[in-house]
Amino acid sequence: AGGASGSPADPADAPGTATSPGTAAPDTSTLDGSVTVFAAASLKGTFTELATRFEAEHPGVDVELNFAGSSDLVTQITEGAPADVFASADEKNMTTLTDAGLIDPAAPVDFATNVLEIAVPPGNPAGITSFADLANPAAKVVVCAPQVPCGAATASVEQTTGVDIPAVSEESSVTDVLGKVTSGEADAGLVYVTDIAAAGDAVQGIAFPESANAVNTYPVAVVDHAGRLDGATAVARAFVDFVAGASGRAVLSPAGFGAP
Amino acid sequence: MSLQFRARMPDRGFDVALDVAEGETLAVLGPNGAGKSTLLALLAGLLRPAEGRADLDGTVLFDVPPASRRGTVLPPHRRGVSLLAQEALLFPHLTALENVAFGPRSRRGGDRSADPHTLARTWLDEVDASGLAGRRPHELSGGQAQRIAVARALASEPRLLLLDEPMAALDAAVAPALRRTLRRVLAGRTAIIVTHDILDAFTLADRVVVMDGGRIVDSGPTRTVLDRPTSPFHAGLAGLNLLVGTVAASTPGGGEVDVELDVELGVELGVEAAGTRVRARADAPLEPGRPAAVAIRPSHITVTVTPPATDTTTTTTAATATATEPGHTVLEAHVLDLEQRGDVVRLRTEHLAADLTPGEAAALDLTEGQRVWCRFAQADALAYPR
Amino acid sequence: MSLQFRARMPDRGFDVALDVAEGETLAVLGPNGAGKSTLLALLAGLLRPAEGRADLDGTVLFDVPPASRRGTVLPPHRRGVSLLAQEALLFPHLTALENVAFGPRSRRGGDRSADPHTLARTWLDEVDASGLAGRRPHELSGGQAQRIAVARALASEPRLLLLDEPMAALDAAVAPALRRTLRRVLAGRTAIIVTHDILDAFTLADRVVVMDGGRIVDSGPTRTVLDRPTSPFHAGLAGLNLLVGTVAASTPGGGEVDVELDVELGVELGVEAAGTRVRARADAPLEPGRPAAVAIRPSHITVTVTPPATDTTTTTTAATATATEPGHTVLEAHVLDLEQRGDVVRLRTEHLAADLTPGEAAALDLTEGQRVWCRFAQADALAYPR
Amino acid sequence: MSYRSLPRWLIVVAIVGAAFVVLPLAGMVLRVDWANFLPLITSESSLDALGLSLRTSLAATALCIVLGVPMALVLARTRFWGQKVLRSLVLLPLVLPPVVGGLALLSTFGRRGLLGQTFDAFGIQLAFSTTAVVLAQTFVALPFLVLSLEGALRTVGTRYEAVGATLGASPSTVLRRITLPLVLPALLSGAVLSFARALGEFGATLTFAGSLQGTTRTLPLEIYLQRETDPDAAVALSLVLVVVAIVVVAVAHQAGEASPLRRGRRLVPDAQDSADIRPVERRQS
Amino acid sequence: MSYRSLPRWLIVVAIVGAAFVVLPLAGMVLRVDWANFLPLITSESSLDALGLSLRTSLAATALCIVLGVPMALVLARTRFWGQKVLRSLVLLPLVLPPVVGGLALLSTFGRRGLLGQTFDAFGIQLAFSTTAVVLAQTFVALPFLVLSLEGALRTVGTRYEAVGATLGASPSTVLRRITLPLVLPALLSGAVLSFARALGEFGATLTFAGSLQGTTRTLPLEIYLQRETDPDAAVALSLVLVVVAIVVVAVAHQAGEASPLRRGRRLVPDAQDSADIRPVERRQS
Ligand SMILES: Nc1ncnc2c1ncn2[C@@H]1O[C@H](COP(=O)(O)OP(=O)(O)OP(=O)(O)O)[C@@H](O)[C@H]1O
Ligand SMILES: Nc1ncnc2c1ncn2[C@@H]1O[C@H](COP(=O)(O)OP(=O)(O)OP(=O)(O)O)[C@@H](O)[C@H]1O
Ligand SMILES: [Mg+2]
Ligand SMILES: [Mg+2]
Repeated sequence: AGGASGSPADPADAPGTATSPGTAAPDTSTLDGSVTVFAAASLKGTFTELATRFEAEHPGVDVELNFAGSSDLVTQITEGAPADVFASADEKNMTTLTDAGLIDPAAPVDFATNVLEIAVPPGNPAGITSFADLANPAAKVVVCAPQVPCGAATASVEQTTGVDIPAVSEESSVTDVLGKVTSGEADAGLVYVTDIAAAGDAVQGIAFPESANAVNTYPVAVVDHAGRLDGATAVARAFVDFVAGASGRAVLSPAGFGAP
Repeated sequence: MSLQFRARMPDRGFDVALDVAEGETLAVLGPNGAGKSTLLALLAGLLRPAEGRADLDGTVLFDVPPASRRGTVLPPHRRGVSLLAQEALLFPHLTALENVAFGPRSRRGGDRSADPHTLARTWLDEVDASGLAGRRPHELSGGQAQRIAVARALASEPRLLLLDEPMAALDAAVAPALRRTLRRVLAGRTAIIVTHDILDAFTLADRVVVMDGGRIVDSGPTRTVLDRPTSPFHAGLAGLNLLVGTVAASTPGGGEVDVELDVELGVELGVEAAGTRVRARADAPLEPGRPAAVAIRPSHITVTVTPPATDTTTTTTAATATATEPGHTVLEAHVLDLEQRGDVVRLRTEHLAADLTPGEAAALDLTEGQRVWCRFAQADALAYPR
Repeated sequence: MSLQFRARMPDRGFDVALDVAEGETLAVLGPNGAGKSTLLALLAGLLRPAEGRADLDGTVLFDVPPASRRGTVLPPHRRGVSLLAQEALLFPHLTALENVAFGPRSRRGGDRSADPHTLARTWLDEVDASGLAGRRPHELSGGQAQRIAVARALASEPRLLLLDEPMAALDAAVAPALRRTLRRVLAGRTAIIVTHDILDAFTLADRVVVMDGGRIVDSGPTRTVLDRPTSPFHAGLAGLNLLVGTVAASTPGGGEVDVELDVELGVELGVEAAGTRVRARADAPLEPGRPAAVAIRPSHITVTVTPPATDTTTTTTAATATATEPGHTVLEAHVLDLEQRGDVVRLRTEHLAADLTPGEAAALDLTEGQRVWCRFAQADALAYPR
Repeated sequence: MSYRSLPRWLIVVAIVGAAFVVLPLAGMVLRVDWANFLPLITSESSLDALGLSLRTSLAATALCIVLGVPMALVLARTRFWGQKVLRSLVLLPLVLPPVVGGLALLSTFGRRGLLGQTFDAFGIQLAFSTTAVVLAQTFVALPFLVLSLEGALRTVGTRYEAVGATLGASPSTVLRRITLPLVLPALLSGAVLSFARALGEFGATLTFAGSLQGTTRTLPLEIYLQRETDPDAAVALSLVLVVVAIVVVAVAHQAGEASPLRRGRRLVPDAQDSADIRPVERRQS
Repeated sequence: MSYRSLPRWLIVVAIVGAAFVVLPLAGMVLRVDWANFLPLITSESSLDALGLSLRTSLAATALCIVLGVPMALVLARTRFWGQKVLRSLVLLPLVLPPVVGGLALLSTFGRRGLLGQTFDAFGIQLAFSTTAVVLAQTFVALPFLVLSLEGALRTVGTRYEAVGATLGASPSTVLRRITLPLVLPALLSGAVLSFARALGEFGATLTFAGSLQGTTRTLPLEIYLQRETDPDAAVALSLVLVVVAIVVVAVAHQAGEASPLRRGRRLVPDAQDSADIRPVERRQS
């Protein structure tokens, strides 16, 4: 019964998954149905991996993933998007949903942290070595706009260090900052450690100690949905626990995420 | 009475009442802007009258009371009235056959017994266009297209067929063939044909209506209206010179007549023809003192730039219409202008129009306002009562 | 010699060599597709010849050697050649005055002494259109627009003026005024006028060239080519019936001639006119045995459906051309078709074409193939050598 | 007779302009890592996205036709008060930033929107479903269809329709058998442009429909997401979209040129008519 | 003579279609918090963004005209190998997802792009400059201008140009005094559409030019950013954009209707010509 309610947006595959209760599964094999996870765009790599692992552990479960900027996701959930789990890239967007009554204020669990790192194109043409170097007006530095989480983090580091970055652009997402650096347009950009890890050879990361002043925390929570059946909620809870637990750590750490 | 029509459209100055009998073909003549196309559009249902009523074989086409926004106006497709315009307007995406089959195929419910394509073939045959069945409109000449359009209009089996200058857009060389076709298919059919072409009226119509300024100014059997015109407008339509006056003398039993002209002609040029006599032929006896008209073909008038000096009688000054040669009349006149029409040149004077060959016209080397002498044989002038 | 032209365009079958003298106006006649517009386009620079050379007052317009992609071809704006087409093509965004001033304003460098607008006003005056200076093209009638176009073409002071059927798109009623204007402005100007209108050729041109199939088939002074046609094509252009044959007998010093026809006419209908004699008028003596032509105006031919029975002589069967009345010739013939032309009806037979009034045509009630008798006065038939 | 002479400098500028458009596309092609191209574009998520894009774009095109044809007809064939304003409004999605379009759609069809509550009451939830993708695409693509078609309808005029009516065809028959066949090329080219625009739709879809693999994540969204991890892969995927779009635009232009009305009237001389012409005759102007 | 009869059901569908476009806009208007509307749209960042948007869109429109007019002329007036392909390519930005457009621009004009290095050598740096915004907007807006103008040029034909040449006007003079005035309405309406499209440009700007208040953050980017913190404020700002776009589209349509060639040929009867007509005369067909 829970399966049918899991994803009204894509009901076709739900009945199919309900028919096969796990044969050789451990005690959690009672779980079946599907769960729709709304996750911040920066979690794309890790959550895709986590979903695969979760599905492997629970053969009756189907995980649907929806990635976008955290605030996009908030808008979508407020407008009635069928989210079961929301993983935000910051606490602010999570608060928006708890304030809106869509998530139990006690529910959010922090499952990862992230810190800023300087991203430079391969070869580091502007010779950036420290956070203070970003103040050099000759270097083209791109940051996030203060309205978005990474921008807020940048601003707080700037404030605590007193370094004023003459940014050539204040992007509205980390992706756009990273895009400017990987394409070589910018000499440096402030992004998350995890973004640099995901970008591979396209950029070089330069860690700086001041980043500790603005640790970004990733909360995850089950979305309350009026009329949603307990079966779905159970799967959602299991997924949240999975992410926040040891399995989550095993995937998140290699990607650069810190422990909460 | 098949069609009874009466409608007003004050914004176009249109006010016409008109009846057409079952099987009768009516020709509508008149100058540009006379309201001829308006009449057809009202009948076809493409225009809504401000006021009026029309009834076709018992079906009310429209019935609009004065100053009312209500009233019945039957939509075009329920009228059984087909309209054939100057341009063939064949549907470009259909073959000739499919064009003709359009009407039968579109007919709502009713008689579906006959296969539209079979019917279409019959009509194509009827207009001598069976060989064109598979052609697309862009592969047809103007005359061919118009013939298909005739077949298409007829295939919809209209109770009333409207033709708006069907030959006006055709080359002179192909018009005769279409006229023959129309003559055949219009026989015994209720139809209204608008035309500028007097030959159409003569060959196709039983009755003629002349419109001007949105009103009917004359009507009657074709012959009466056009063969012996009594007004300059009709004379113009019939392509004749018209002189009007009073019978002065007449040979008993017809034959020769002298008519004293009673109109002042060419006043602007200081030439006066009133009071002048012309001698003409008459088919029937004309009583002296009665009004008469004299018609002369422009091509029967000979023009010279010098007075016919070889004649024994001299011409009088000013308005002169004297028999200079035995059986000939000469009128002095002044050139208004010259105009090429087909392969003749029409010379217009204040009295008479004459048709010359281009060579003659060039030989005369005429200039505007020049004095000329127009001569015609009394055998070529026909007098009749008016 | 002002213009020397020779060009070939094999893809259009065009191959023409042509000279026009300083101040001469040349008329180009010919059927559709003869290459008349091609000739003008080559001269104006809108087409590139495959081969040829043209020289205007010492300027080489083009010089393209055979089978070469090189060669000089002067662009249109450097040629000093103005082209006036059927449609006026006035620039719709400019007033009449600005249209006329366009040429003077666009002239490169050189003579800027005269103010373009002053010049334009002069030319508008010249074509009697000063009152239209401020109008936009859409506020002008066809005739007015064409008159402005003439002024515009002349204001650019072309060394050669080309006119491509300048009156073809005009209503018959307004053509004469433009013809008068053209006659005035073309006097003494080097110009080429393409026309279907024989009157244009007569009134405007000094010399005529007849084209057919991309080649010049005849040329000469206007009168020689058109006044006394010796080929059916020229007769057609001049609007005359043409009978050709051999002089059989002639009165001394001109006057009357008998011509024995030597062409077989109307073979398809089984009527043969060859060997038949017609009697005609001659202006000059014609030597018996020499080839001659007889021209008769279609409007001089009277048509009857019964043999002229009142005559004392009976008509022979088949090809019959006998003097039935004193001074009249009757030819038996068969109706090919009828056609309305302006306000006359042209009846065509296998021998002769006759012009009737619509009333006469309707009265005769002719059908295709019907036997008729064509009569003409010998005074109306002109014989001359060919 | 033809005159085709352009100033030289103009051709140079035109080449610069063409380069401005063509070079970026060439630049993209050069950046593609061809070795990984095939695996990338045949990965499950890419194929899912491409399939979804094609399906939703087709559905959106169909919806554009269903809604757009009547709209174009009403705009071209009737006169009513406020027609000009309505036409401006209909064209608005053409110039609206897509994100704003998505917000507008949410404010109507979203759960808290004008109609959303009504729909909700009936248990219909549009937002974040494949239907939402189709709606978003239809919203941005509709003006292309209406624009092309209205122009063509005005050009064709009402004369053929009037003839059809006098031959006994009802308005619906006239529409089906005359009007639509006459404007078919414009309808096709409008539909193809709509399809192309729907295929490229991104902002409104993201805002209004979300980005759920297989359900709402169309190819442009996949490309956007791909940029997060692998910008070069994004470029490669873009190339797929570009190729589809080029094909589609080329087809649209082809269809536009085949219009029966553009062909003009060729007068094929015919024995039956021209046999009438005799030597004495000449053309009458 | 006119025939204008549409089936009833069709009008109903048209109304549904119109509602589909108009309701979302109405929904937006209803969501606006009018109390805060004025302070919001007059905030420094909003005014900066609006000002920048207007300035860059105007510049982009100018660039579109400079590049687009020659391109349209070459496409309409010449024939060359590959013309059809080129036309498809020129229209491509019309259907390209804007982000892809931005990527394409980066790959050409970016620092490491095809031409970027050359530019760099001359000390020209496009990235993060207002110029980059203008380039991005021009890229997406150019097809609108080329499309409108090419169609108009083909419709006008070359006959007036040929007349101008035979009157002694050089190709440049013909272009300036005949061709351009004749297609002026189409040029205007194309320019206005381009302007509107440039005004709404978002994706390519974001990807290619960045987002810095007063330099590269145009109104659509501001709206996008505003959404992060206050979606309702974003809707209010969108409304400003919508109003500008409506005005602009209405103007474009007005300009298109005023075309001198669409007006057709009215024949004003004139005394000078009609005085020739005498009673014996009648019209010759
Ligand atoms: N669409 C229209 N709207 C308003 N008035 C019109 C319209 N069409 C024609 N008229 C006017 O109606 C009158 C009659 O025009 P109509 O077209 O019926 O004349 P017509 O006799 O057919 O002339 P023609 O011989 O030129 O075809 C004219 O005064 C004309 O100006
Ligand atoms: N644009 C063209 N391309 C190729 N051939 C053409 C073109 N225009 C005309 N022709 C051909 O060139 C020949 C001459 O045509 P042209 O237009 O010069 O004739 P014309 O004498 O002016 O005829 P008309 O009296 O109809 O104007 C014809 O065979 C025609 O088919
Ligand atoms: Mg009319
Ligand atoms: Mg020609």
